[in-house]
Amino acid sequence: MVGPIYIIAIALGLAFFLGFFGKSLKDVSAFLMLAGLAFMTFISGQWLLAFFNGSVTTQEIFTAGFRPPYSINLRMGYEEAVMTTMINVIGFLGGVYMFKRLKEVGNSAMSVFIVLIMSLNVIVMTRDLFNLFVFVEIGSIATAGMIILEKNSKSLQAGLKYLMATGVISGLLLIGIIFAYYFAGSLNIDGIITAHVGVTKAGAVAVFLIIAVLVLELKPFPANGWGLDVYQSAKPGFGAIVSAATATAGLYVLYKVLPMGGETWYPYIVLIGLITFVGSNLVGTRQKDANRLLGYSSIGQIGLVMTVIGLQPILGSKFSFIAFALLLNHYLAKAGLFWLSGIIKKEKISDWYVLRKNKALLILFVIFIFALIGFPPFPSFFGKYELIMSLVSTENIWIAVLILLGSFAEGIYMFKWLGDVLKDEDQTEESLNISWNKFIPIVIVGVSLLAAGFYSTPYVEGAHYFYFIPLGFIVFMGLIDFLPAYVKNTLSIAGMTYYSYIIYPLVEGDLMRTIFFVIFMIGGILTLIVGYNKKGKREGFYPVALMMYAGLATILTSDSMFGFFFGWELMTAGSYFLIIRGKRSKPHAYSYMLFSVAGAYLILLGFAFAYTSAGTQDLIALKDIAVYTTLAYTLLAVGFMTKTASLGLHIWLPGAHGEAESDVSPMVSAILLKAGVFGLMLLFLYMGQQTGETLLFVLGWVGAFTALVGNLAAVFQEDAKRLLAYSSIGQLGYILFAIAMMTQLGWLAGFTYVINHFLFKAILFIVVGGIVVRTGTHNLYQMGGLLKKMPFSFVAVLIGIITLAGIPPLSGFAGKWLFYNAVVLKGWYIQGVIVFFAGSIAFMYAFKLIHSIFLGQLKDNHRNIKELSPAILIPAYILIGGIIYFSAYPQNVLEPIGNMLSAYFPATVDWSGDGLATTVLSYWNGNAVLIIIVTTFILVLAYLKLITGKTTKLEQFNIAYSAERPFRPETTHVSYNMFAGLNKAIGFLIAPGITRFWKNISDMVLDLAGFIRRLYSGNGQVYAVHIIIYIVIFYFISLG
Amino acid sequence: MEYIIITIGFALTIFGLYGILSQKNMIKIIIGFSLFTTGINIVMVAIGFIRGGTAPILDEAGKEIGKYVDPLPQALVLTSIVIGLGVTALMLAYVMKLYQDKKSLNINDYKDLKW
Amino acid sequence: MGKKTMIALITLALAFVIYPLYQSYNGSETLKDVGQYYIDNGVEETGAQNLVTSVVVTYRGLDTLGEVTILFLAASVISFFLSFSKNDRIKSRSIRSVTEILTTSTQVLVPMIFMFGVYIFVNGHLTPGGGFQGGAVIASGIILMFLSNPRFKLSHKVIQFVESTSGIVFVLIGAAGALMMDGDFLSNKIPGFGFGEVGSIISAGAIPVIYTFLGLKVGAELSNVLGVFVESQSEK
Amino acid sequence: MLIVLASVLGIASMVGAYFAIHSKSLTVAIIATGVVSLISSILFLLLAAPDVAMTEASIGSALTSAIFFLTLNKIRQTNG
Repeated sequence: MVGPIYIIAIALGLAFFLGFFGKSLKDVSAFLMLAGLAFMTFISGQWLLAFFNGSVTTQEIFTAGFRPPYSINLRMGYEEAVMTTMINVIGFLGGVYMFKRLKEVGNSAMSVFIVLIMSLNVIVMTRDLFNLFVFVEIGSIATAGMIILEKNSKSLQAGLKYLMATGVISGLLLIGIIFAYYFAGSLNIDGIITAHVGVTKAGAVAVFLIIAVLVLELKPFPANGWGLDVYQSAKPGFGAIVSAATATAGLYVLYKVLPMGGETWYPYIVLIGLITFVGSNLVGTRQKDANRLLGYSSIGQIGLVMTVIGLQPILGSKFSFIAFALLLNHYLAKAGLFWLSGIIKKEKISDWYVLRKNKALLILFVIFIFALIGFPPFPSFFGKYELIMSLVSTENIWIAVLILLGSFAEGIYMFKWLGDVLKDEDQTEESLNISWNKFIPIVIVGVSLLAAGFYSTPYVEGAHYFYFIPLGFIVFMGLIDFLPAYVKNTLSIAGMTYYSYIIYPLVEGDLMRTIFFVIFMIGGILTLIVGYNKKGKREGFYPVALMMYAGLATILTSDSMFGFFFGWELMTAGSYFLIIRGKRSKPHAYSYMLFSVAGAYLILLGFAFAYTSAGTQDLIALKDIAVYTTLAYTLLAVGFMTKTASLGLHIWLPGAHGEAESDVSPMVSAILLKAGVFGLMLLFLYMGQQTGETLLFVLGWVGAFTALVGNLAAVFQEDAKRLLAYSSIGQLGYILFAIAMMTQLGWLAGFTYVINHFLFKAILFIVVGGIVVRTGTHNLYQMGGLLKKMPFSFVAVLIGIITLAGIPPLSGFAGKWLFYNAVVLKGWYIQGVIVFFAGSIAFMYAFKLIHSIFLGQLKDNHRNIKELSPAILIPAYILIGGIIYFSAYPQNVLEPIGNMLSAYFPATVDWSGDGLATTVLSYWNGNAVLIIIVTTFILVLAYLKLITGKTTKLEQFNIAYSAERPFRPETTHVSYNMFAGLNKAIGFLIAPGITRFWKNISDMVLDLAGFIRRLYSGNGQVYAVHIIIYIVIFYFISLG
Repeated sequence: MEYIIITIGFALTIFGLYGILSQKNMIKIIIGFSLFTTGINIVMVAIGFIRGGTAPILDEAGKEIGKYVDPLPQALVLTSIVIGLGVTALMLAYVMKLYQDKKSLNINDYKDLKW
Repeated sequence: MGKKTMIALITLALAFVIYPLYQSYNGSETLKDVGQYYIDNGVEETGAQNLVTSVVVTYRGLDTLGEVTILFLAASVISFFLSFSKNDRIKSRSIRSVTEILTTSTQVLVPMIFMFGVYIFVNGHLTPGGGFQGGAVIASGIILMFLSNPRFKLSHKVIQFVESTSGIVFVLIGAAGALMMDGDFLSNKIPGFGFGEVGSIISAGAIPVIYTFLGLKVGAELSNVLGVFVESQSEK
Repeated sequence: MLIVLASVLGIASMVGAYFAIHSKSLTVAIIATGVVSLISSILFLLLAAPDVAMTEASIGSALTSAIFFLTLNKIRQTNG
């Protein structure tokens, strides 16, 4: 084993040695630099490996051969091995990345770089305070030097500000150190810890100065303007080093010296970390410059790790995993993003769309963003999950809430950025110039992130490697993305079928899960069939679609809160990418994501409370929660309602579903929304009995109003797909209302609605989506008369809207029948009336839909239109088969459900007759109704056919007034503003008040961010003043 | 005596800090840093002082007195002085280069990076 | 309230924060453990009678290595500025008239100054002074040469060579300790360097050697920094 | 005796520091800084720290002032 001391010897020897080399030998010296960095990595890596195997114990390195405190000692333990390896790896990769630039500037630049990395190693290893000071200074000077690798005035200014700030800071550090020596008689950190200098006032001040300075080195918000300038103006290649390596060392030092002050200091570190995490991310929301934004994000993430360090006494045995997961995640993701920035070479984040020129880099970018926000399967997901669980279960609820707030703020700008990258108008032809030395480090950190996520699994209760199986398949699909669409479609269907087969045993015994299994998996396969309609390669579609289904499958099969949440986030990520594929989807996908992230955090909090009360991660534990019942229930309910788009939380849905691709709309509408319903049902079923009636009552009202507003908005839509989207909101309102009644009948109605909505919304979106593509317009008034051109589509839509409107004989009526029985039995009359009214409105848009598309006059440009392709019609007709079966034999489905429900609710429906359902109020026979109605219908049709000869056939004609075309031709179309009267009467109900509400909130946040960031005046001296003020305030809070 | 000297040290430190924070001329700011570090160095040496002690050189003259001051803070201050020179030189180089850019020594003129 | 008043108040607030430190200082009659240890064992363990030197070079040798590195870094970074724009580096500096006296006296003085510098670091383990002070003295000799002879140009190659060599020797001596003395980096008990008789020039193990190279290195680095500052004096 | 000397030096260094910060002329300010540094090296001698005193005098006072002046000189040239 090579001793860690050789890290210093090699680096310094090499740095001095490079001085011998003239300009002609730059290649040799650059090679030597890389070799040196590689050797340093090797040294720390072999120690890490040895510690990992347990073959060595912590080593103390005594310099000069004397014991501490008489001489300086370094320590190489497991933690130090991890940290130095991290630093050296990023140093080596950074060296590779900046290879050309360093060579250009010359040997001295290489020396400075290698010395910087070495100094960070020593900072981690040293146990001597003054030695720490010396190497911190080395780090500062080297950093100030590396800033000006970017040769412009801005970087010079940043360099000076940085030197000023660190100058003030290190002066104060020196005062702290010398007085620590004065009181403890030692410069050794361990010696000072055992001396307990903090017991006297003056000793406490000395320790305070040291801790405050080390905190300031980590650039806490808001005394960090100088740090931000460094991030913004330095070469991105170097920004990665500052963000990843320097921060790692700084955090470790803080962790190392904190025990000097004793337990009392930890809460203050938590406070500082939280302020930094929330504040920095908040201000970041206003940032347009990519590197500065990364700076804000870096500081935020460092603040988060700082918080965790402060939480060490609270987190106990989980501390190491959480801190390391979050640190590693930041380290890899931020280095990757900075390096990407060096390739993109665009200042504005809105100009990053050039990233789309290179698929691999685009995917890496996405990985980094999702890792930073904490999505699965990245380490931060595991870390944050454990963190929130531990915080809530130790009653540190506000810390958990603030951490989630900060994460959300980070999401605001990260997803904005992601949206810009994925969708922004491509304005240039320029291609990306990528050299291998820049590309490979980014790939390495990206892959490491995935691997790190995978290896986080055993550290979290409830996590299984099983969850990674579909992810592996997704990666495979991503690798074969160059194949034509139909091949990938077939593979996807095969993969999904096989996976469904694997997981079926897991859901088999549970009827509710089985129903959702059918919706998610069978429905998923059916909607995938529609994909055969698409030509070309359809790049990027299959991995994300499968990601959504993988998430849904995980939700279904998991029996732990962790698994559920894992699946939930996976599904959210997949659906986000699906939605953003639509042409005009950017803003809608953005708001979908923000609502989803917020919802997910509520769910996480809810689970955390449940976990606190139940003491286990098992989902089933929700059933008997003693404390926090209402709180957990409410959080979970609201969280799930973001996905079901309940009133107030619905504003993302119309755009997201309406603008999505033609086969994505059915996926997200018919299937994805049911994930929220599944969550709600699970919640209500497990916890509904324990919580008070009031909450259910409120939820019932929310459901009723959601139904009303959704349906009403649908009526006034001119856009066919938006109409269907609003209709989904309304339908999900019914479902919420039905299950909130918490009676057997209500739940039966709810299940019926779930099944129906899945069936008919899938049909409608599949077919209408196909028609929208065929006609080339979303607008209903630009369609018409397609009946003869597309008869099969017409029948499909007809059956769809019959079910939707709840008209006999189809199963929609069954839902209604159960529903009204349930309402009457429950006694929720007023709400019932509202829902009833909403139901009648549904007739109106159903009529508008089918009338505008299929009836009336055929448009000139549609004369040669063809029927939809079989790839669309076959799945639609399979679903129609489902409707017919469910309409004819509802008891086959509903009776088992009723039986299952009777375990939870008193039975109110009797299934004794053959196909006859009886309640105390009335009875209903699905088969009979179907047979009677169909017979009648056929009779009427036959009669009409008989009298057809007597009708007059009219020729088509154009609309013209006095030989003029109307100014806006669409205004004369019957379906344009079809229900103007209704709009006049009750249209105010759907005035965009809720949209305005959310917009006001977001404006307020942005204004606040804009106000706070005025602190960063750009003046280096002001930043120095900030530092002093920060220290003074910190002093008064902690010791004053 | 050492009380007076440590007072001078603290006073210089605070005075230097005031200079750093209040002066607009960048050269003056660096002068402030110079005073700041000088003050800290004085404090450090004063910490190691022992009443009646002599320099920690154990030659014949020193052995006669037999009471020495602490060599450790002195060693630290040596390091600190040299570091101070390095930082000062670096800052001045920055200022020189910035001056070529904008022909101003006023720190308020260098606010291109903000928010 | 003016801006300056506010800054004065903020500075005073900081003074208030560190006031307890000042207040707690009550002189010392006795040494700290560590200081006492150096007094008691320093001469025996390192062979140097100047204990500041033994602390600087041996006990806290790693700090000193870091300190040299800082000077090295400062010199390197400042030399970046020269590569900033090539035109900056003007071949000749402004030629001012230099008095005869200065020129002549420099010719006499500079070698003496250099000798003095060398004397200081060679005797670092015996008398006050050492590598840093000696190096600084040498650098001041260089300044004098710049002042007296406007055409004087520092040979960067020589400076680089001296700096690199002495730096590497320092590191190698340190590493030699680590290799031979059971992992004790920067130990001064390296075979071949006897402790000799305390008080004589050839004593204290590797300390005089280290201090000599340290002095050379510091002298070279400081000269380098000065050289960059002087050479960037351009006529515009 | 030493107390009187220390006090006088203290007052002198305060005056020097005042000039260093408040003087209109940069030249005066730099010289004042050098003076403060020299005074501090005398204080180091008083504190029985000859090594530090030598270092402060040669590096803190002489070399630092030299670099300040070189910078000032350069700035004046750039100006002219």
